[in-house]
Amino acid sequence: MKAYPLEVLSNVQVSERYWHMKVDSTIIDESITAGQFFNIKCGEGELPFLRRPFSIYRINREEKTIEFLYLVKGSGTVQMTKFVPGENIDVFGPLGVGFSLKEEWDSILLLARGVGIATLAALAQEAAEKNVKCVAILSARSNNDLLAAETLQGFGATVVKVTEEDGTSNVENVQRLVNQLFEEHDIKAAFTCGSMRLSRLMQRSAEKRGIPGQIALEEHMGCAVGVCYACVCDVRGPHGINSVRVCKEGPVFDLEKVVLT
Amino acid sequence: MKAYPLEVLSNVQVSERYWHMKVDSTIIDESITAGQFFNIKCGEGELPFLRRPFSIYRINREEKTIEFLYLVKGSGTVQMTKFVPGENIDVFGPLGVGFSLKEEWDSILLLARGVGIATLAALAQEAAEKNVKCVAILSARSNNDLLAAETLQGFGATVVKVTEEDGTSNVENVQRLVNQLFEEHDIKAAFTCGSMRLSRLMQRSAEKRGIPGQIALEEHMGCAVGVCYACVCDVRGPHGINSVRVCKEGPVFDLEKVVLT
Amino acid sequence: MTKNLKLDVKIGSLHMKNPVMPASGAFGFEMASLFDFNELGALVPKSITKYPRGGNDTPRVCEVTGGMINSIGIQSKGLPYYMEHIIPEYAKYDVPLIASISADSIEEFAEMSEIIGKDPAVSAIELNISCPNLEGDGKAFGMDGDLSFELIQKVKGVTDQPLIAKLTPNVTSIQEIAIACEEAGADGLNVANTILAMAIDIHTRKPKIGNVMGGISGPAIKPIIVRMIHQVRNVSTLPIIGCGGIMNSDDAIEMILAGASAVQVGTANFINPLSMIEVLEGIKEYMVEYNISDINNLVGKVNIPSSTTTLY
Amino acid sequence: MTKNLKLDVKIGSLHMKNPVMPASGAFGFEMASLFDFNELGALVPKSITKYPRGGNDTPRVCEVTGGMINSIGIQSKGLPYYMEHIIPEYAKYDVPLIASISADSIEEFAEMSEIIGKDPAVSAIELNISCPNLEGDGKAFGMDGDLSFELIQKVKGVTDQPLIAKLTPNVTSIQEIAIACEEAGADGLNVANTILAMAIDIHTRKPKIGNVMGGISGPAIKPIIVRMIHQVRNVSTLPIIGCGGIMNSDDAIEMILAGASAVQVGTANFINPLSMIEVLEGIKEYMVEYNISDINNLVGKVNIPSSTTTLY
Ligand SMILES: Cc1cc2nc3c(=O)[nH]c(=O)nc-3n(C[C@H](O)[C@H](O)[C@H](O)COP(=O)(O)OP(=O)(O)OC[C@H]3O[C@@H](n4cnc5c(N)ncnc54)[C@H](O)[C@@H]3O)c2cc1C
Ligand SMILES: Cc1cc2nc3c(=O)[nH]c(=O)nc-3n(C[C@H](O)[C@H](O)[C@H](O)COP(=O)(O)OP(=O)(O)OC[C@H]3O[C@@H](n4cnc5c(N)ncnc54)[C@H](O)[C@@H]3O)c2cc1C
Ligand SMILES: Cc1cc2nc3c(=O)[nH]c(=O)nc-3n(C[C@H](O)[C@H](O)[C@H](O)COP(=O)(O)O)c2cc1C
Ligand SMILES: Cc1cc2nc3c(=O)[nH]c(=O)nc-3n(C[C@H](O)[C@H](O)[C@H](O)COP(=O)(O)O)c2cc1C
Ligand code: FES
Ligand code: FES
Repeated sequence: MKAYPLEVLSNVQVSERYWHMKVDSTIIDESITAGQFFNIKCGEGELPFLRRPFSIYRINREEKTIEFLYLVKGSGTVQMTKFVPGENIDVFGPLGVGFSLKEEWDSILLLARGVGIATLAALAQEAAEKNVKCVAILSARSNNDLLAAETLQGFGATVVKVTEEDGTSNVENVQRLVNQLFEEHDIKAAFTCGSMRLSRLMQRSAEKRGIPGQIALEEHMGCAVGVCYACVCDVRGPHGINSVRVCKEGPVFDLEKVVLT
Repeated sequence: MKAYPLEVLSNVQVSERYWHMKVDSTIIDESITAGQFFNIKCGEGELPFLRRPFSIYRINREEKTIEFLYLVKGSGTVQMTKFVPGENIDVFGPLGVGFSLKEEWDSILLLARGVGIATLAALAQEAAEKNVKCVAILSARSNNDLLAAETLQGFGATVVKVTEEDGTSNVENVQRLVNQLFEEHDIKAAFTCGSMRLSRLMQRSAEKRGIPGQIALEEHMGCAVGVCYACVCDVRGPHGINSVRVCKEGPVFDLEKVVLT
Repeated sequence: MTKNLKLDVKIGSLHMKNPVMPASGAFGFEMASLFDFNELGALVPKSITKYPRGGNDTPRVCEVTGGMINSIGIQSKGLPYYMEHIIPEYAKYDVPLIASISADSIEEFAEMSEIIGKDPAVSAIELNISCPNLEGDGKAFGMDGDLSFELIQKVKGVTDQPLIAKLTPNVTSIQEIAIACEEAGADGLNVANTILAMAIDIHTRKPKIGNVMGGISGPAIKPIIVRMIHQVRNVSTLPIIGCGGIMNSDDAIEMILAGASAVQVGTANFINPLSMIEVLEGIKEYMVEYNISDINNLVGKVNIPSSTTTLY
Repeated sequence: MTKNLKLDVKIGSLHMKNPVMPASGAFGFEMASLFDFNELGALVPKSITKYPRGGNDTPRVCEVTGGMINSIGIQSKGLPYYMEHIIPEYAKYDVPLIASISADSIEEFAEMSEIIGKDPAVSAIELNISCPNLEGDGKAFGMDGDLSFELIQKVKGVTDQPLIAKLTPNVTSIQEIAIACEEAGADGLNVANTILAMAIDIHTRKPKIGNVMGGISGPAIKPIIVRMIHQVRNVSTLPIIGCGGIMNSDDAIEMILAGASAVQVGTANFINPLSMIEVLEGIKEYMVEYNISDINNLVGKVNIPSSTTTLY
C-alpha cells in the first residue's frame, strides 16, 4: 500500500445517483485483489478532511487500469464527481484483505444491495477468470440503480434483479430466490455485501445448508491501515468474540464468523 | 450593497504575480465609485473561510462591467485564479466610501505602490472622464508588476514608473519626483495607495504645500459593512483622534487626517 | 403549510416569534439594507461598556481553518451614547431588543443593567460574563462559578429584565457555571462565546492578531459548542441559546436537538449576509419535512443510546 | 547545508535526534511499510491500559469541519501483551520509544509505569492524564491540578524514566495544570490531547459517534492548542511537545515558535501517510531559509509586541 498519484482516465455519471471512474494503475506494482479497497482523497485542499474508502469495482490487469463505481452521497463523493480525465488523484491502497475463491468452489452465489454491487462485481470478474459459475441477486431501490448488472452479465454471471420499484426486493422474496438459486445451481459458496438485513438472511441461509461464504463490511474509518481502531466489528474466534478491524483484518470476513447486528 | 451573483467574463493572468478579472455588473443597479470595494467569496465551499476585499480597478458603465486587478498572495487569491468565464461568483458590494474629485482639482498627482495601482486606476479613469489632468508615479518591485501603467496611460495619464529592478524606487528618488511633479503640473490634489512608506512621504509633501488629498487604506476585515470594528484606523477629527472603520468611513480618507503609523 | 408552524420561544418573560437572532458583535444597523430585521426573533447589538473604549491593536481578525480569530477589545462609545443613539435605532423594529453588556466589575454590571433595564425599548439583557474581571485576577467572570453566581444575583436585584448569561467555553466544566447562573436567577444561558486562540505568522514570527490572542468563532468550534449545549441541557432547565459556528439551518437544528431553544448567528453573517434569514427558512423546511408543528418539540431531542457510558 | 542543522532536542534524559514524532493512537507498526521509522525523533505507540479493553461502540470516528471526532475508548490488549509483543516490535528501530499509558487510577498509573519503566527498550513514558479518573468523579485527572500533581509525583517515585504529562485542553487554566505537573517532577509536557466535542446527525437525530461524545483533532483545534502552548511556555520551563492539528511543517513551526520543543503528528497521518517525514523536511527547509542552525533557537521565539495587554 502507498499513496499513489493516479491519472483519471474517465469519470462519468452512469445513472441518477451513481458515477463510474477509471484510473491508470500502471505505477501500482503490488497485487490487487477483489474485495480490497482504496482510500481516496476527494479534494485537493482541506475539504473534505478525511479520505473516503472505495472497493475496487474492476481490475483490468492487461490495460493496467482499475475502476470504481460510487454512489454520490455526501461532501466526499460530490467532490469526486469533479475529477476530470487527465487529473492526477491521490489514491491510497490497496488496503485490507479481499475475497478468496477456494479451488473447490465451482459455483457461487452473490447477494448484493445498492453500492455493495460495486464490491461484488470485482469478485464476479475473478470468478469468470477462474471459470467459476457465478449467480447474483442484485437488490436496489430502482432499476436505474442496477446498472452494474450488465457488468456482471458481461462476466457471464446469471443475474436476478430485485427492486423496491418492482416490489420484488422484500425479504421474503429474496429469501425465496436465495433458497431456489442455492438448489438450482448447486452453490458451493455464498457472498454478500451492502445490506445488514440481506447479510443476516444470507448468513442464516448459508449456515442452514452448511455452505461457507464471505461478507464485505463497511465501517467509518480513520487511518484505514489498522492503527486507530476506528473501524472495528465483532467476529467469532476460537476463544470467543473478538473485535477486529474492518480495514485490516477485513473488509472481507468469513460469513459464518461475523457477528451481524 | 448586496451579495450579487456576477458572471465572470474573463479571468486571466497578466503578469507573473497579477491577474485581471472582468465581471458582468448589469444586475447592480446602485452607483459604484472609484475607491469603493467589493468583498469577494473566493471559493464555493468553505475554503477560504472569509471573503476577500478588492477595489474596483475599472468601471465600464456603458458595457456594464467592472474589472478587478489582483495580486496572487495566499489561499483566497489562489482560489480566485480558478474562476472561469461563464461562472457566477458571489460578489458583495459596493462597499465603503470612494474617492471624490472636487471641481477645482484640475490637476492631480497619484502615487501608488504595488497593488495600490489597481485602486488608483479607477480614479485615473474618473479623472479622464472629468477632463482632469492626471499624473501618476507607479512604484513596484519590477517592471513586470507595472502592467497597469498602460491602463493609466490609456486614460491619458502621465505615468512615471519606479522599480526596485531599476533602482529607482527608493524614497529619495520618489521624493524628488513628487516635488518635481507637484511643481511641473501645478498639482491641486494628491492621492496615494499601497505603501505606508510612500503614503507618509505623500502626506508630508502635500502638507508642506497645503495641497489636499486622499488615501485609500487596507486593513484586515471581518464584516466589511461596519458592524464588527475589525478594520479600524485612526483619523484626526475636530475633537482629537478618532478610531474609524476602513470598510465604512473608508477605505478612502482625507490624506491630511489619517494617522499613518 | 409553514403558516401553521409554531416557531415562538420564550426565555423568561422574553417572548420571541422565532428562535433566530444575531450574535453580539457580528450584527449592527449597518446591515439594515440587506434584509428585514423584522424577520428575526430578536435583535442583539454589540456589547456595550460603561465608558467609551478604543479597542485593541490591529489586525483584529485573522482567518484560521474553519473560522476566524477576533480580538476587537469591545470598542464602544460608552453607555450614555448607547442609550441615546443606539437603542432608539433598534427600537424602530417590531422585534425584542436584547442589550448585551460587558463590564469590568460586578458593580459595573449591576449599575449598567439597572440603567439599561429601565429603557422600555429593551426586552432582555445578555450579560457577557466572558469578559475579564479587572478587579480580580483578570480571568473572565464566567470562568468561576462563585463569581458568576454573585454577578447574576447582583444584577437580578436591580432589574426585572430577563437575564441571559453568556457563558465562556474556556472552562473545565460548563455545567458548573450553568448551575451557578441558574441558582443565581438567570432566565437563560447563551452557550457560548468564542474560544481563546492564537495564530502566528511563521515568516514575520508575529502573532496574527494585534492583541496576541483572541477568540475563535465559526464552524471549527461548532462540535465543541454542541457538546457544551448537550452538557448544560443535562444539568439545567433554563432555556439555552446556542451560539458558535452556525453557518446554515442544519447547524442550527443540530444545536436545537442538542438542547438549544434558540440560536445566535455571528460569523456567518460576514460570509453570507442573508445567513439568518436562510437559517430561519431552513428550520421551517425541516419542521415541515419531519412534521414538527412546534419548534419546542425539537429542543433536546437528540437520541442518546441507552447503553452509553457517561464518561468520555 | 541541511547537514549542519542541529535538530536534536531533549526532554529530561530523553534525547531525540529531531523534534518530529507521532501522536499516540494515530500511529502503529502497520505503517512501517510506508516510510522509514528510523527517520523519526521518537516512536509513540497507542496508549496501553493494564487490562484488555474492548473499546466503544461504533461509529468511533466522524468528520467535522477541519477535523474529526474520535471516541475509540482505548481498545487495548492489556499490559502483558504490550510488554511481550508490542514493545519488542518497536524496539527494532534505532529511535527512542515513548510508551503512552492510560489508567483508571493513580495507583494503576504507578503500577504500570513501574513495569514499563524497567523495560530497557523504553526511553520515556507519556502519561495520558486526559483519561477519566474512575475512582473519583469520572473527570479526567488532568482537569484537576491536585490530582495531576499526585499522579505525577507517585509515578516519579517508582521509575527513573523521563515522564511526559499529556495534558487535556478541556480546562479553564492549562497553566495551572502545567505548573502542578512541573512541581510534581514531570520532565516534559504534551500540549495537548483532543478537545471534547459532539456532532448530531439531524436526520437520524442520533449522535454521529457511538459513544455520544469524543475528542476533536485536526486543524480546527490548532489555534486553541497554539494558544495553550504559548500560555504554558509563559509559566513553565519544561520542554513542551506541541500536538493538535499539525498538517504540515508550517503548523509545526508555528507551535515551535509558540514554545514547543518537539511536535506530535496525529490525524494528518490518516490523510497523508508521509506527513511526519514532510513535516521534518519542511522544518529543515525553514531553518535553512532563515539561517537557523539549531532548532532550539526557534523555540518560543514568537515576537510579542511589548504593548500587549495581558488580558484576553
Ligand atoms: C471498505 C469500504 C468499501 C466501500 N466501497 C464503496 C464503493 O465501492 N462504492 C461506494 O459508492 N461506496 C463504497 N463505500 C462507502 C463509501 O466509503 C461512502 O459512501 C463514502 O465514504 C461517503 O462519503 P461522502 O462524503 O460522500 O458521504 P458522507 O455521508 O458525507 O460522509 C461523511 C463521513 O462518513 C463516512 N461514511 C459515510 N458512509 C460510509 C460508509 N458506508 N462506510 C464508511 N464510511 C462512511 C465518510 O467516509 C465520511 O468520513 C465503501 C466503504 C468501505 C468502508
Ligand atoms: C479595501 C481593500 C481593497 C483592496 N484592493 C485590492 C486590489 O484591488 N487588488 C489586490 O490584489 N488586493 C487588494 N486588496 C488586498 C487584498 O484584499 C488581499 O491581498 C487579499 O485579501 C489576500 O487574500 P489571500 O487569501 O490571497 O492572502 P492571505 O495572506 O492568505 O490572506 C489571509 C487573510 O488576511 C487577509 N489579508 C491579507 N492581506 C490583506 C490586505 N492587504 N488587506 C486586507 N486583508 C488582507 C485576507 O483577507 C485573509 O483574511 C485590498 C484590500 C482592501 C482592504
Ligand atoms: C468580530 C466579532 C466581535 C464579537 N463581539 C462580541 C461582543 O461584543 N460581545 C459578545 O458577547 N460576543 C461577541 N462576539 C462573539 C459572538 O457573539 C459569538 O459568541 C461568537 O462569534 C460565536 O458565534 P459564531 O461562530 O456564530 O460567530 C464577537 C464575535 C466576533 C466574530
Ligand atoms: C483515532 C485517534 C486515537 C487516539 N488515541 C489516543 C490514545 O490512545 N492516547 C492518547 O494519548 N491520545 C490519543 N489520541 C489523541 C492524539 O494523540 C492527539 O493528541 C490528537 O489527535 C491531536 O493531534 P492531531 O490533531 O495531530 O491528531 C487519539 C487521536 C485519534 C485521532
Ligand atoms: S480505520 Fe483505523 S484501524 Fe481501521
Ligand atoms: S470589517 Fe467589520 S467594521 Fe470593518
